[in-house]
Amino acid sequence: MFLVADGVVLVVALDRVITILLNGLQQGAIYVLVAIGLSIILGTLKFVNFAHGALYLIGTYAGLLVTLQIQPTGGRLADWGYATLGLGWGFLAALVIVPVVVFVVGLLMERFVARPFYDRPDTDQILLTFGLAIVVQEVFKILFGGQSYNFARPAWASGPVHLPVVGAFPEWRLYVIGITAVVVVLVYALIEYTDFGLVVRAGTRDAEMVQLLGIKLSRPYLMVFGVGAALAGVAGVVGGPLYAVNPNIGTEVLVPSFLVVVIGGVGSITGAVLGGILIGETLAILVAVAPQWSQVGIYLLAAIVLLARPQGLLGTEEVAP
Amino acid sequence: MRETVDDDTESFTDARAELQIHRNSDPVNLRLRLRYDYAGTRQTDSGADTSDFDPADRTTVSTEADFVVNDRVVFIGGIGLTHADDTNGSDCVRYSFREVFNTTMSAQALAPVVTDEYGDDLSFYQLYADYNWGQSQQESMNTYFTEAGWSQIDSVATPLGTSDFSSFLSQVPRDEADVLFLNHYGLDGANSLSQAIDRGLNEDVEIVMPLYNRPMAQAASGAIDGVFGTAAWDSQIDNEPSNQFTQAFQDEYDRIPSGVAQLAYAQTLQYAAAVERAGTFYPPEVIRQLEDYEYDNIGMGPETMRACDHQAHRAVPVVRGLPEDEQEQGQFFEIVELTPRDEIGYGCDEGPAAECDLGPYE
Amino acid sequence: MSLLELTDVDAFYGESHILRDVTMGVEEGEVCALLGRNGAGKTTTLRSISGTRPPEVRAGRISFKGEDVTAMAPEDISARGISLVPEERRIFPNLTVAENLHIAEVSENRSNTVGRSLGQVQVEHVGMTTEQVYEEFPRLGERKTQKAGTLSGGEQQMLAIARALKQNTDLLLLDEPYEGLAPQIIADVEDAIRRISESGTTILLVEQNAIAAMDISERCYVIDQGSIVFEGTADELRDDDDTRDRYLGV
Amino acid sequence: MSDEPTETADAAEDGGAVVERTRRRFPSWSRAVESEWFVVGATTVAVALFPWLFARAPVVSDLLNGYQDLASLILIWGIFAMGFNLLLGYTGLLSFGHAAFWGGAAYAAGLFSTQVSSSPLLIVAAGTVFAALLAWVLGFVALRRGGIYFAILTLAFGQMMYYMALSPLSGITNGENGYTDVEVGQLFGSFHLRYPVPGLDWLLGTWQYVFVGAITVLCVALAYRVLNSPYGMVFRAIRENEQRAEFVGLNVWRYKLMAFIISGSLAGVAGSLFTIHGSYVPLESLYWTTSGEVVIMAVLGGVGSLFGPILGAGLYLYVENITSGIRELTVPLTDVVLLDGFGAYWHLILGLVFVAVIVLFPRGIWGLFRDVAAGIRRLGGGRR
Repeated sequence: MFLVADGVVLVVALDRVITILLNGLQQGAIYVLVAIGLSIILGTLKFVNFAHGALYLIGTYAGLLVTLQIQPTGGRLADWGYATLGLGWGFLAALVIVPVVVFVVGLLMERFVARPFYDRPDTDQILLTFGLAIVVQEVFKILFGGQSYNFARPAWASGPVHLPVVGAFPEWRLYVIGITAVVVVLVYALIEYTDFGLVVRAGTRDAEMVQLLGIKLSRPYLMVFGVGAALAGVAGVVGGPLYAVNPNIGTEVLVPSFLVVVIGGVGSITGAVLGGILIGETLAILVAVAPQWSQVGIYLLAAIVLLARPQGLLGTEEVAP
Repeated sequence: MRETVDDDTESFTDARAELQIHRNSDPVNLRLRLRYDYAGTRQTDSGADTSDFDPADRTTVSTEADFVVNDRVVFIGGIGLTHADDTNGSDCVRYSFREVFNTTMSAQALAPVVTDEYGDDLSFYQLYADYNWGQSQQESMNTYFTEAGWSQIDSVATPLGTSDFSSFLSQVPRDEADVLFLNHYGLDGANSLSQAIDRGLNEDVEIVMPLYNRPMAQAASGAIDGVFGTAAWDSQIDNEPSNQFTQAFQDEYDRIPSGVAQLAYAQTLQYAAAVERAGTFYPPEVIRQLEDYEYDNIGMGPETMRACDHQAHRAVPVVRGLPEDEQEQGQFFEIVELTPRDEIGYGCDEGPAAECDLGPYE
Repeated sequence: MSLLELTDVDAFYGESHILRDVTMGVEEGEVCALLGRNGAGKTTTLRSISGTRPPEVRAGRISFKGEDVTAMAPEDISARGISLVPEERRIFPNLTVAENLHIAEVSENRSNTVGRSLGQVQVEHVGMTTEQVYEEFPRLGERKTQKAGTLSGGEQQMLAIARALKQNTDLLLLDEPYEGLAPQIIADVEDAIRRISESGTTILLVEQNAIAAMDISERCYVIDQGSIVFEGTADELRDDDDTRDRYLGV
Repeated sequence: MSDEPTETADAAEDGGAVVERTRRRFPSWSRAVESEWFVVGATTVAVALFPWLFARAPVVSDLLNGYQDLASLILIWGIFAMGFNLLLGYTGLLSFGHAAFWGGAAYAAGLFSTQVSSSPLLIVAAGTVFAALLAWVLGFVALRRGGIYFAILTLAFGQMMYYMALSPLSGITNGENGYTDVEVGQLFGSFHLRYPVPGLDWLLGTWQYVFVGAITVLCVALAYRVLNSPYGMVFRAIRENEQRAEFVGLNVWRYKLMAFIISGSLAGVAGSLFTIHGSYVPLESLYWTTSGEVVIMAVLGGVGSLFGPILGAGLYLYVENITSGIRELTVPLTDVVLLDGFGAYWHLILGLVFVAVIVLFPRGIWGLFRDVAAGIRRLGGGRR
């Protein structure tokens, strides 16, 4: 294998390449989960949700509290006497419960935040959800403190697994890739093969025409928002154990996820998957080749794609708001 | 005392001097202020409750030196949370004092304990955060462990802003290296250590975190089990001032103080005491009172705030992470050794101090 | 009682007053044409009837089968049996032909997660089945797995009409169905409209192409600057040179 | 909304009607109030009185608990917010990357101060020129898209600059420590910025405040003139209805680019002053949260008005620096504690107020004041 960096040809062992690609895939996976929701909400509802990262944040903390028991030392909860908090039901429970919880949060958000703003200019939507994101982040900071919590990986998936060629690889990261793949396939099937998905896809293109066909859009819109939110919740649960958990993770995941959406194309699930993998791999490869440029690289990638193909790689011009 | 202050409008254009601590974890909440309201002479009003302050990750304030020079505000000891050598070496300034130990001292304290534990003639591999402190720390580790007979395989920089270290960790030659030094601080350290364990690196190599702090330990949780490092202060240090502070803090805030909380309070008192000795807030006088001052009241044993480089020479606690089930609120380490100050440090003409030129008093 | 009645309808786009006192009716079973120049208010009339916003109907009343539908949402009006084949067809290019047709059934599929009960509305007759559509428009049957965006203009028009017919349509609103089509395709579309009419569906046809419209319709209205300026049979309009000349340019 | 059919509305005529209406709304007295001299004069007086009222006046300053340094900082951020608002408030373009101009200028100013000249005026000039050029380049690229894409493109460029300064360019920028080698010389070679103004220090404080204040007044005058020039009319026309502006033959893109450059330049003025003020350039000045902060300030104060954003900047910094220091919220004049640890809530409170402003008062607090003032005037008129 050859990689070219700064004009120098490097000979890289196969196992290194595969490890890098796996790392990229795993990092991209979280962005994919967050970006799909962001993308279908933006594509279908034409609603710009800067608070989507807050849903990830809610998902992670909810996952933490369902899975483990924590000692919230820094925040108000501790002052109010909650020395220990959490259900400690384990990870699988979280994987089931959290998406439902965040789904409900998404429904409430659609009803009380998004819906009154559908007719407002998108700058107003950005401002509103940006403000909301700050509020949610601060509420978590006040309740749980600004410090980081450890979201332990489930015992059955912590530590390394020994793969052929690659060698030791963190087992949890394989689960992240696997769970993401399953969820993406489920969402894809929901959108491609159900009447709900049909209405969503049609509504993405021409909402008025869908209504003229006798279909009331408020309920599918509600569902889209709920599903998008639930996906952010799933991302929060599976992504939580990867990094230390603190109130800033929501905004940290939001910005790259927006890049994924615009790279892949608004409203396109396959676009979000492609965009997420591209960003993840770009990060992983640059880290291996030119680490200083890794963060600059993803923004550069997004800017180039946006300028060369404004509707995104798999997006269509008409959908772009 | 009020008069002296008013005469000094040149350095204090207002009734408050602001000391700023920059934290990277949260650029919006950039500033934490410790206000010295000198209408009430020694009242220390911590603008934002310092006890709540957890320097969540890389807390570097080598920049404070420049505030200091321009604002003519005395920056004292612990306010400089950075442990980098340069701060009291080539970047030292008359107006800044540092209580915390630097990377040279933490490497000096670690080397005997760690080599004693893991054996002689081992080879080590380093990852370090690519900024002032990280560079300084990895240099010090290399110097003192090489001196102790170990050999370095490689030392790799990780750029700031990295939260996923998997690509770097996958490059660690687990068959060749015996020990891995993770020169990451705070949240970065929590992430890199957890990810290293998750990758199973601890099956093949011993991991050392040269510098611990509490938020890092809290976020890394079980991952710190058995991992050696140094810490600025810990409530388990058993001496009169430490116990007194721990008790007072617990009475007020109902929790065990972190190293940073201790530092903030101890340094505020140091400053206040220096002002009292000087009888003025006029910085050059306060500075003269602080220089070469001997004290033994902040819980780290006898200390000297050296005049030649404004670096406190003091003991360094070497700690080892506790397993998760033994960790309690505020207790994450066992203290392996409190390396006394005469076993570490350097003369005014050696090491970082040799590069220090403090500049004028006024 | 006419099937569809507009009484003194005034419609606005923002501050712009578009329709002024429009009164017209469509009788059950007929093909009625609404003619006028570009910008005369034809499409605004159809949008007002179908309930899409804008325009905003600020005065007057629109009733269908005797029921006031003026303030209703488009999906509710559609559920009552009015289907629109809009200008420029507006088929869903990202869906296949079969999906474009299927979506017209979704609203009636009550077990569907997104479907809803039609409530008080009586569904008197169901729309065409997909098989009937393919029988009627064999070209669509041949292309049913193709994305609708890849169809030709004429095929897209057929698809738009077929989609409307799959609803329980009592009144079909056709907005400029001939626009942009080649002459022989226009004949095909005309043919289709005749057959639909013969099957008992009432049609309101909006056209700029007065000659073609007069061929197919029984009664005509002419609209100009938002007001109805002529009402009569197609023959009467054919004889009224003055009106044709002033308002239609033919 | 832009759904109005072109067939009915003649754009040129409509534009004329707006002017007509505006003229009629202001009688001659109001027109005098709105005149440039009045605005500049009033701004000068306000800027001159501000630090005294805020930090030294009896009673008022005790209530406000303000201090001199914060007064300069408020003006600096006020310029930034005002510049930002020229874009959002007058052309409707929401940039989430204005940190690039603020921080970019701050770094340029800092580097200039060590490499070329430490004269405060030249430092500001250098930072501003850099920001203007940067705005020209970024605007050229980002303005190809509108709405959400514009917001994300500007965000992406801003972040790109942040990470450039953090890592690849750390040799120049000093990476995460921020740029520390700033050297600020004396104003016109004779006034040390840290020194009090002889005889007027009770009013103005230091030369630095005079410097910042004078530039603030200049920026207000500039912004006022731009907004009341044909350019300003076009900006507003673009905000109201871009298609219509295009329809009457305006090169909308070029006007947008001009607005972007003016906006970026003002952000550059502010960023350079920030460097002088702190003698330091924090890396965070390029981070996207800085862009977010200026968005909050402008919206809070009131987009679409000249002074709203300055008010917003003041409010934001006040809450951030003063309110955040309050440990206990008490019932006024008593010791009854309503909320312990009140200061920790400052960011949440700002967030909530921000959301409330967007939902309830899209014209911001300044707009609210004006509405209230108009209401009172109307009441007064009614009684007469």
